[in-house]
Amino acid sequence: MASNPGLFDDWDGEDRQGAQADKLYLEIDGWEGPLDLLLDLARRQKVDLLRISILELVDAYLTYIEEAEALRLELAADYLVMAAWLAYLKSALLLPRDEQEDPSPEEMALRLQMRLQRLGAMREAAARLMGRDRLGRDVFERGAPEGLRVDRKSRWQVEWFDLVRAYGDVKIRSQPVVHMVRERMVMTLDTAIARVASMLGVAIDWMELRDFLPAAHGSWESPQLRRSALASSFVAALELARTGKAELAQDETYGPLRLRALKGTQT
Amino acid sequence: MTQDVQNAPDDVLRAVEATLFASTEPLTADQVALHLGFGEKGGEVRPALADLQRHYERRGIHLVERGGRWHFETAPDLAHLLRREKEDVRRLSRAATEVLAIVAYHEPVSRAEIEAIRGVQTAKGTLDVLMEAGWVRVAGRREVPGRPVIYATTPAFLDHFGLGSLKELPGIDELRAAGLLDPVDEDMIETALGSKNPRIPDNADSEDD
Amino acid sequence: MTQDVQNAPDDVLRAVEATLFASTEPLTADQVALHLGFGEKGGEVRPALADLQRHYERRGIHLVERGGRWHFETAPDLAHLLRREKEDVRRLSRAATEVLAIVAYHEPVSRAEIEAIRGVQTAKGTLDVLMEAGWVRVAGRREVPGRPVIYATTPAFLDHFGLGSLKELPGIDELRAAGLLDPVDEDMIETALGSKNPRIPDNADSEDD
Repeated sequence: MASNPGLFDDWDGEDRQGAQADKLYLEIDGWEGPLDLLLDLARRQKVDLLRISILELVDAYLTYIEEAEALRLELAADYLVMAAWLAYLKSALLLPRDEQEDPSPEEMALRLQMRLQRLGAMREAAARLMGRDRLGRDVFERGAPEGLRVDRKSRWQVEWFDLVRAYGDVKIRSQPVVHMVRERMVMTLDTAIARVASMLGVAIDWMELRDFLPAAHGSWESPQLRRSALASSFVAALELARTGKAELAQDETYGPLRLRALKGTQT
Repeated sequence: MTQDVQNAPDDVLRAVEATLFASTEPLTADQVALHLGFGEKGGEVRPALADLQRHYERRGIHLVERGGRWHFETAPDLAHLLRREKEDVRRLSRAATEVLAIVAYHEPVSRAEIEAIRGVQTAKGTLDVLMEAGWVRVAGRREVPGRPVIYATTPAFLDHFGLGSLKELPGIDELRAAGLLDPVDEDMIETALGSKNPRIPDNADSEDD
Repeated sequence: MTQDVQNAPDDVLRAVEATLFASTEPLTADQVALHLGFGEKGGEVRPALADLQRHYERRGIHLVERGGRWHFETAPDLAHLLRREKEDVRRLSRAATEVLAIVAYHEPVSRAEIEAIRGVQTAKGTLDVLMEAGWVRVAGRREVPGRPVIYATTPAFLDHFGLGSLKELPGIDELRAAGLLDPVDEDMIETALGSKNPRIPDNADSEDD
C-alpha cells in the first residue's frame, strides 16, 4: 500500500505530515469518514482522480481496514459499511456476468469516482478560499472610521380639517351623555298604569291599546315620547291583567291589542 | 504639480498611505517607519507623508498632522456629512390630533382637563409629540392643589394652520353647521336604529308594532 | 486619463469619498445616495464610485465592491507589509473550511446535502462556528418533504474573502462545467452508496483535465 506523506494535504488545523505507511492505521481519527479516507488513498495513486484504478483503490481500502482490525482499533461502523460495499463492488467488477445488472458495476465505480471528485473539488476550493487575501489578515479596512450618524427627526403633519374634525369628534363623543339625560322624555310605568286604569274605568267596550295614548300634539308629538308611552301603556295593560283588573285580547299575531275592564272590578 | 505622485505613487508612498488608513490611532512618522520595517527613524517616510498630504488636500479626506501624529480624517468642509439629519414627514395620530384640538379650543388646559374632555386617558407621549412638533408648549402651572402643568398652543401652531389667532378656529355653531358636530341626538338614533329603540323603555323589545 | 478627477475632484465625488471613508461598514450605492440626500436611488453616485475606484486602483488603498456594497481597504499587494502578527482571523478546522466551501459553491444547500458531499456527518457545531463568524446564514427552508433548513453565505463572507460576488469564487466555472456543482441528487443524500446514478458517465466523459 502506497503512502507518501507528501501527498497529504496540509489543512488548516490539521497536521498529517509525517504519517508513515506503517503508522497509517493510527491516523484513523484523522479522517473525516470513509469517503475522506478513500480520497486520500486515491490520491496516493498519483494520477488524476478521473484515471484512478478503482480496483487498486478498493484493495488499498480493504487492506487498510484489515490492518486496523488486526490491531483491534475501533473502527466506526460507516468504515465497515464502506468496506463491505467496496468488497461487493470489487467482486462485481471481476466476476463475469451473464446479464446486465442495473446499475452495472462500472456505473457504480464511476459513481464512486464522481463522489471522490466532488469531495476533492471542494477540498481544493476550500484551500484556495483560505489562501485568498483576507480582510483583517492581509487587507484592512479603515482603522478608525469616524462613522456615519443619521439623526432622524420627525416633521409632523396634520391638516386644518383634521384638527377641526377631531374637535368635532371629541364633542360628539362627549355630548350624547349629557344630551340624552336632559332630553329623554318618557312616560313612566306608574303614570301609564294610572292613566290606563282610569281610562278603562270609563270605557264601555274593548279599546285598542293605542287609543290609550295621549293625543299627538305639543310635546306628545315627539315620536320618542310616543314610543315610550306605548311601551309603558303595554306594560301597564299587562300589569292590570295580572292583577285581575283588565283583560286582554289579540286576534292574531301582531294584530291590534285590545283591552277592557274586568266586570266587577271596576271602581 | 504632484502629478507623478498621483499617477504612479511609489511603493513607500502606497505603504504609508495604507498604514495610516488601517491604523486605529494617529501615528508618528517614526511609528510608520517602524511599522513598515524602514528602521526606527521616520526620515524615510517623511517625504511620502508630505506628498500624501498634498495629494489629499483637495479630496474628500485629508491627511492631517496633529502634534506630530498623522491620521486621515474627513475634509472639514464635509464634516456635516458625518452627522446628517433626516426628516421624516409623519402624520399626527388621531389621538394627538384630538389633544391638539382640545388645547387649541380650551387653552390653557391641564392634562387632567384634556382627559376629561376626551373621555379617554391621554398618554404622556401624546403631549410630548405635540411639543416636539412645536405646536404645544407648557404655559405654566395652574394655581390649584397639585399645581398641574397647563398647556397652550405656540405661534408655530398658528403658522402651520395659517391662522391669525385662535379666534379664527371655527366655533361650535360653525362646526355644527358644517355637519361636524352633528348631534348624536335622539332623532338620529331613531333613524339609525329604525323603528326600534331599545334604549328608551326598559322593555321595548317586547313591543309589538 | 482621469487627471481632472484626480486634480479637482468635484463635490459629489468628494462627498462619496468622504462618506465611504467614514462609514464603519460597506455601503451600497443606494445607501450612499440616501445618505447624501440624492434620493433613494444610487444612480447619481455610480459615476463617482467608478471614478473613485479608478483613482484608487494604483494607490495604497483600494475602493472595492463586494456583493454590491462598497468599501475602502488596503491594497492586497501590501499584505506583506501590513499583515498583523496576531491575526484575529479565526483558524477554522478542516471540517469547517470544507463546509464553508460547500456552502459557498453550492448555495443554498441543506445539511444533508453537505453531508452527502463530504460522506460524513457534520457536527452541528461546525455550521454554528461559520454562522458565528458571520459568513454563513440560514436562508430559509427547502420546500421538499421535511422542509430542511438551507444555508447560504453572507455579504460578510464576500468581504472577508475579497470576492465581488460568488461568481468570483476560485475555479467555480471549471467546477460547474465539470458537473461537480450539480445539485446533489437524492440517492447521494442517502448515506449508503447504493443504486444508480445515470448522470455520471456523461460528466466523466466531458472532463479531461
